Amino acid sequence: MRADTEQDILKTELWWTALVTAVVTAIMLAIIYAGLVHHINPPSNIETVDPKTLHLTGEFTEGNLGTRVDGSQITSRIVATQFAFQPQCIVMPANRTVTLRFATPDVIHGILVTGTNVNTMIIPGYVSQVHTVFTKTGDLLMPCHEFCGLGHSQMWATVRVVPEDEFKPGPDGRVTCDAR
Amino acid sequence: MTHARRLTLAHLWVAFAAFAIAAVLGVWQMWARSPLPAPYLTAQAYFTSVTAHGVSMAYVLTTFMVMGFGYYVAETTLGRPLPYPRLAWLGFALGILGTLMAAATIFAGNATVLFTFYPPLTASPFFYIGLVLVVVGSWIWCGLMIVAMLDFKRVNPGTPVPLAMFATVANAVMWLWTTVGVAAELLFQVIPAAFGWNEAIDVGLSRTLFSWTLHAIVYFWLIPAYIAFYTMAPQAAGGRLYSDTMGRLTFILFLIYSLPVGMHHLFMDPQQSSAFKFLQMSFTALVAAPTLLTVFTISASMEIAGRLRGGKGYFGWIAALPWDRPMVLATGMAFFMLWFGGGGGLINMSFGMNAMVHNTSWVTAHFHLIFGGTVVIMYFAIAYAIWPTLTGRQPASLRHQRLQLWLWFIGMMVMTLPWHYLGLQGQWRRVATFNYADPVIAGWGPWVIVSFAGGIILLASALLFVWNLLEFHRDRAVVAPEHPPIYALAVHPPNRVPAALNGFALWNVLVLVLMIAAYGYPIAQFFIIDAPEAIVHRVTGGG
Amino acid sequence: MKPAELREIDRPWRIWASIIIVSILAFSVVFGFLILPIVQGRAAGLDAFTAICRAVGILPGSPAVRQPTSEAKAQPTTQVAWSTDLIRSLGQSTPAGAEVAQACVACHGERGIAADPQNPNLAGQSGVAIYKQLHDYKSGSRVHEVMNGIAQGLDGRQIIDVAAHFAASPRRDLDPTTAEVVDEDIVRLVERGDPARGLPACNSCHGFNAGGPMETPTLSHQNREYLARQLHAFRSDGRRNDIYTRMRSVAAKLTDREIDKLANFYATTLSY
Amino acid sequence: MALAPHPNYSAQVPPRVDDAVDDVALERVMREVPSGALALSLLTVGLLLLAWFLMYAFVFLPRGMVG
Repeated sequence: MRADTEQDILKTELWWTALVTAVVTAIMLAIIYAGLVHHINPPSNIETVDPKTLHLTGEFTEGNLGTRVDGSQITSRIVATQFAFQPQCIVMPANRTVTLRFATPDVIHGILVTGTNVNTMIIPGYVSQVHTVFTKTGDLLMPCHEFCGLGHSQMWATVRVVPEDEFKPGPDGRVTCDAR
Repeated sequence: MTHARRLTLAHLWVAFAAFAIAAVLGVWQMWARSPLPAPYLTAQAYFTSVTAHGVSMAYVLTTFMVMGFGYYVAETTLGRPLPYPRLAWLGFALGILGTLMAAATIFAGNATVLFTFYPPLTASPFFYIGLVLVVVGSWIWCGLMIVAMLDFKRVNPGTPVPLAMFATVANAVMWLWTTVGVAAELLFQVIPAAFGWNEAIDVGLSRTLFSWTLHAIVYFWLIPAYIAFYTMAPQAAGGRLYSDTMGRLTFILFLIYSLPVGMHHLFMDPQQSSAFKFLQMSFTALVAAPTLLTVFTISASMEIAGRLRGGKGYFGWIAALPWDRPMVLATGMAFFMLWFGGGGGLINMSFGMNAMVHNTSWVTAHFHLIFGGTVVIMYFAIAYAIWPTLTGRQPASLRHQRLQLWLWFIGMMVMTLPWHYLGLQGQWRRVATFNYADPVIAGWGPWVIVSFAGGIILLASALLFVWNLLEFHRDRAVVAPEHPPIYALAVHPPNRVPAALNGFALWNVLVLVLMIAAYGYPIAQFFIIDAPEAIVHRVTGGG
Repeated sequence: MKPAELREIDRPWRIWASIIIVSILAFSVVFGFLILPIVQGRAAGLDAFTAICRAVGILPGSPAVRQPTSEAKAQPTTQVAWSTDLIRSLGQSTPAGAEVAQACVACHGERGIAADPQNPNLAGQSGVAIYKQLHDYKSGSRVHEVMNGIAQGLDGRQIIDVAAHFAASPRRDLDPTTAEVVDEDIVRLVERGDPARGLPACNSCHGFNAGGPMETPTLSHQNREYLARQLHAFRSDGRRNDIYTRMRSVAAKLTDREIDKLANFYATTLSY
Repeated sequence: MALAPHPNYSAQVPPRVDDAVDDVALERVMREVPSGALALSLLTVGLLLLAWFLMYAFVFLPRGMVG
């Protein structure tokens, strides 16, 4: 007796579902585009490192931390520990591809660099790696953004992005904030 | 009045008492984070408070609300007594025992690990055991809901299970799937470590197991709100539900897509691979589907009501809706907040785009809007709708109920919009104090104070809500109608539905397939790569 | 309704639901497991197989970049290596520990409570902390004219035993008569830290079971002269066996006044 | 105690309608429904998609590549 039937209602709903699918697909395609063309991935290299001996051997010993130029590669190694980063300030050149590598000897930490897409969790047992290009110069804030204990609120470091011509590694390939 | 009246009332009062306490703590936390000097502030006190706020809001309020409302729905829609009421009381008792155990541990300062845990930080084992007891109590509820539905089907062969009950059972089934992850994490990893039987923990594995639970649990909290959208709001507005079938499909989609998606909480984690993150992102994108379907179906249902009341044109029906009724008002506000919260969620789930906002105030804003906004405001509306049938009385005027809803809505918007902005600026989460001496952070100060003001409005609303509920129990309340209509009829009430829309066998099989595809290797890899463990750090300093 | 009829209306639901789910799975696998890693890997100079294995998590590393290499030479500040067995045995006091402890009596007192406030009390100290310091004295990471010799005379087992022994001994009684009026800013430093200087609350590491780094000592019931001297040593870089400069970086931000007041606070205030 | 199921629920067979909705009026409005709902949903979902793409193009992409 009514103007429309249950079938009519479902047909309308089906059209709406098609539209919803189109919306979701549009978003997915944009995400895939960002991955293919701009190489934007979540940081996902499953690279293990033992937190219990992190301070003893390998690349994350205390003397090996900070920014280092090795041929064309610019890598900064940073340890996140309760409740500070080591080193607390790193130097990075603007407009060059750089790699940040993080590890922790104790608990879960995480970092972001304000105003950029640099963001990763730092999980005991794994090396976290972010590959990026900094475009703006200046001191950027790099806080620990994951609860790591009672001192979490006071845990942060600085990323000092300098113009490319002011980025001068020492004879050992290192660049530190103090040297400038 | 309903048969299981005392059972429902007991659950809901526990839920809302926990809510009121947590609201007070939440405001204090915002005060602490603002540039204004807050009293009693120490690092220990702050993280104790954050833990208590999260546990009360996310575990106690929600679990007791879902259970109490589920018992109510089972009895009122099936027209049968609840099976095994004693078991229901046992579930309640376990929940209370667990809650008290966890609360005592938290307020003694022995559980400053926040409500999402952070192994290898571990709290006192009694914190986790308390939470496990709450979950076990809710498992009893799940069993009772499933039994109630099966009993109904046996007695009424061929009759569709009423939508509200179908949705409740969908939630129960989902919750059983959901809790497997966190139960495995707690029982095999965290509790042994907390007792000192283990000195190390595989953090990558524990985070992966928790992610299994972490997204679906949100839908467990959310489904009562959606039940109200589909079955209560159209009735309150004086209309009909546009499509009963779409309601069923929506709850089925929640069941399927809420589970194999938890890894979107681990996008920024180094211990999971980009391929599996992508796979779970695809399914996360589809979680938007049930919500967007709901937007249309509920709009159409409300449109029926608006046009019946004389509304004309494309948008005229909106103005014609009876906005003075709390359920209608709350539904409108809930969808408004869902737009912002859901939009934020779309950005969070967008794979690499998550890097822009991960662990910033943006995320805090997102889930406060979706849960604290959309869901909790519907909890209020549900309470206002069913309380007269529980006490037989109601206040003479709905003025205070409307005021309370408006305060909640305004407070939530004032609090969370600045958080979105601050999150994009890089303001990070879970912090007791900021260094306002830093020039960048100093610029955030005014916005933090604005959101603090929003928090104060929210607290006022929370207290008014409890006062409003007490009004139902006062002598000055007037007698409520014996059987007020609560549930909406569909435009075309179903007289037969396919088995797929009347039960969960098919969907359980599909969930299993998806879970194996999405979580099989990501969990197995920890045993293959021999992942290094981290030494346990015990946070039990209050004792 | 007859069962056959029921099955009839149910079948399309089952078929369509399965088709939709499988096609979404296929979509995710094609893009996430194949196309994205292959294209990203090619730009980074990785072959398709390596890129796919990395994307799925079978091989370590990112599918989108070449992994940086490191020829790190280890320069550890301490030689202590943690293990679960070590942590566990430090929690178990044995009679052998009491025997080894006889060598400590002259400076650290009969019961681990030092008569000379220049020396630390050991009674009730964290076993992990005592172990770490003895190990560092033995390896030379921490320098002290007397302690280096003593520690070199101990083997690994004895260090564990003596650490566990002192950890199980009752702590020194506090003498509240020596307590000064406690300044508010010192209490704030202890409980809340100082955001402006990036100083975490002292208690976030040194509070009882605060969940901080595992080797942190408890400070309450310690001697004020000893505490002040160590803080000064960390600040001046004279002592550098703290892993990842945790304590050096904190001490560097403290003033002389704060060091004295903090040492007195922990030596005399019964709260932690 | 006698149980009192809500009499107007769809599952009750046959469904009893006592929600004061007039069948004739319902039939009349169902000729227009869901035009308004479509308008509202299209508007809100369109705005949502627009907001997402604005964030994507003007905040996310300018912040640079990571991975």
